[in-house]
Amino acid sequence: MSISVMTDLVVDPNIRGWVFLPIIVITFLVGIFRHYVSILLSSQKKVEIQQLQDSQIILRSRILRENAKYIPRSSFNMRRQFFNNQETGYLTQKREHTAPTMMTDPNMMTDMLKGNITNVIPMFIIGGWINWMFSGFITTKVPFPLTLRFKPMLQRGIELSHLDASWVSSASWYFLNVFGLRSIYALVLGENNAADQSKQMQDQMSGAAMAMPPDPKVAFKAEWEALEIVDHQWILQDIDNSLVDQ
Amino acid sequence: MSGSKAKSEKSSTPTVAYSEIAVRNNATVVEYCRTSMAALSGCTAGLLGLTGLHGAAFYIFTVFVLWFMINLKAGSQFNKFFMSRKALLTNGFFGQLFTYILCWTFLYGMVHVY
Amino acid sequence: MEDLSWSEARDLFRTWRETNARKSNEVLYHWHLSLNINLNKLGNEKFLIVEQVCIAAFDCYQLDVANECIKLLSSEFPQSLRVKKYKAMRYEAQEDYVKALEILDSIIKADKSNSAPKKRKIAILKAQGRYVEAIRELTDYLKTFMADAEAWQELSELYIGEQDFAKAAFCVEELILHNPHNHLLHQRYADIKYTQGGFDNMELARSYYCQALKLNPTNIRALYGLYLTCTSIATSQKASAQKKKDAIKMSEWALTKLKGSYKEKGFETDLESRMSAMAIN
Amino acid sequence: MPATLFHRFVLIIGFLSLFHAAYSAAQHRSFLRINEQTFTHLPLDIIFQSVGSLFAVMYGVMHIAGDFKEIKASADLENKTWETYRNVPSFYTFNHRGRTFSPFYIHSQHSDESE
Repeated sequence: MSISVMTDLVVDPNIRGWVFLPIIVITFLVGIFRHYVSILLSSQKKVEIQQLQDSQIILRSRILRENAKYIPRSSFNMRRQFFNNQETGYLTQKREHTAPTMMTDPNMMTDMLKGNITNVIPMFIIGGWINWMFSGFITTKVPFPLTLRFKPMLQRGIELSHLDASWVSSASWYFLNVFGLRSIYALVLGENNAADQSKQMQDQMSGAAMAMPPDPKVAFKAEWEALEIVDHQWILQDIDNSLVDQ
Repeated sequence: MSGSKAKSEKSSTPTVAYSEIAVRNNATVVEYCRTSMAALSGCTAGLLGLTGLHGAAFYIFTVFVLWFMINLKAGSQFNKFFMSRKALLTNGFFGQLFTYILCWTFLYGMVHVY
Repeated sequence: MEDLSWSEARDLFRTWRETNARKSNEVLYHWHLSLNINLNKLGNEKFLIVEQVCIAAFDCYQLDVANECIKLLSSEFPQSLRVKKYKAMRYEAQEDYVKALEILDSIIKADKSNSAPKKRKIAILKAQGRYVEAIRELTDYLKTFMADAEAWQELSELYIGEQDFAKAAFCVEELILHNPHNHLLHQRYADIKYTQGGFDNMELARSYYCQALKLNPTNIRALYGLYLTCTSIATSQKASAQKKKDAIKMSEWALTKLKGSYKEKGFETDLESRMSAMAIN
Repeated sequence: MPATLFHRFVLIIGFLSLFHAAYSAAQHRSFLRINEQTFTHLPLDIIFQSVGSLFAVMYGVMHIAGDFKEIKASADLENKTWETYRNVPSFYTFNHRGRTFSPFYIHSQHSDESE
């Protein structure tokens, strides 16, 4: 690397071929690879029937709240009674067992582990490897002026106090890529990619397994409250006149 | 939940109901165009060797061009597909800035630094 | 049926899948004609189309086609429970319900939260004509899968078959909650209420016919319904004089609309006499 | 209007042209550096080529991205009838009367009777 302190820095073109380009290619390919590994590792989430029921009831009660105005008052009251009745209502019932916490549920542990394996660990390993392999290079220059505050962010691994802040070191170039390529992945992988399709086929359509509330009691309480204060207004009250007027 | 967005739109305009699937489909299409536009215009900006404010101006220019192209694609029945033109322009203004900067830096580095 | 190229057929199949159209014969026709040969060009949709054809083959009792589809699916997804369901459905088509139930039970055992085999079991009860049991099973199913609009829909149909209109109306209310902008559901609800009869139900029916018309002004059935409910309210003894007057006004409005839409299509008919033949007293 | 071969062609040509412009620009820069001239701006042909190919690629992408769907909820419902709406594939039963039209079905029934 030949650094001559002129008005502009002249960087050896070999850095382009052997540092700058490899970093972006490696980051990109690792991202693609990680995507497919996470597909391979992702397990069919076993949904407890109780959890499923809870999520469905919350969904239904929310729909009831939102669209209550389309059904007659008596029908609405009937449904609210079912959900909120003091003794037998679904949302007010007593549950003896609590939701499985992080420590007691082995499934959650493995899921977390898998998430770590596919997301965090490769980033560190590849990051460390790149830091070791391509350390100390100036790779590029951002095409806009930056204040000195950005120096530690963009020039990780280079300690040159007189260097302009818009130069980027190899390690920082890697991190820029990690964050910047995210939307490119979405472009390459997210659009109707075959992997997702076949996954859908295999996941056996396990109903509408929505986002499970972590603790049904809290969610039920909130839902109960929200449903309790709904003021039912039937919007079809005056529909016949408005229709004829049209 | 994914449905909440469309629902809130429904409540604000009670007379017109929007199909959630179609709204989401259109949003994905626009997002796809936006990301590719940001990446490509970033590449072009780097290629042209734009620096500083010129690059920012080029970004704004391409955002407007994209908006114009979407208008062209939607054609005369614009309201059939989108709620408002203005929201389409303003919503994703800065969303893809990072992609743009990365591509800009990348091609600028490739072409002009070495 | 006209002959389509494979890409046109694929698009047609997609719309049929999305609209739930039961065009089994047509599906099989196009399958044999064009899609069968171009299977590998279909890309992502390949197996969705194979599934569609498989069901169509059951529907038309062409079990050799169905077997072919199942073979394709199970070679691609050997462990999939979803494919196993199709094997069960083959036995269903052969009316070998014992074997079908065996397979379905094994699927449920493997995955308790899987809704599809439970629905198939209910369909088997329906096929055997055991409607009361089917209703019982379906209500049981709905206790868990409360937000399943398809199941509510099916339950309402079953209740109507048993002439339990109040419960059918409840199911349709549930559907309206799920999909409040669908004019068909409002019309259906009004149909049920009209069939139930009685002054209050008539008024409800009228409101819902109005809503259906508001959502889709071309819904002729709702227009007919509106006319019938209004005349029935106008002749009812319970209605106040003001209500009767309103109802007569509305029925006239509906009638002119109806006549207008018939005229648009170029039909000239004696609508009033037909209407009076349809009305229930 | 769905994506056609033409759009893909435009996309690929645009990409190649963009790449070519980038390569030319890099060559231009190294040429200047060897001759120790200062860089003021790129040659006009490279500028036009790159901007033109950007628009070409975008034109291709716009069409390949997919079509817009009508967002009015009633749009797809207006032409639907209750018969298709009530049709639920999960609850199909197959022992309907239409089955007797299948040649295979009659055959199997005969064999049932002969047993």
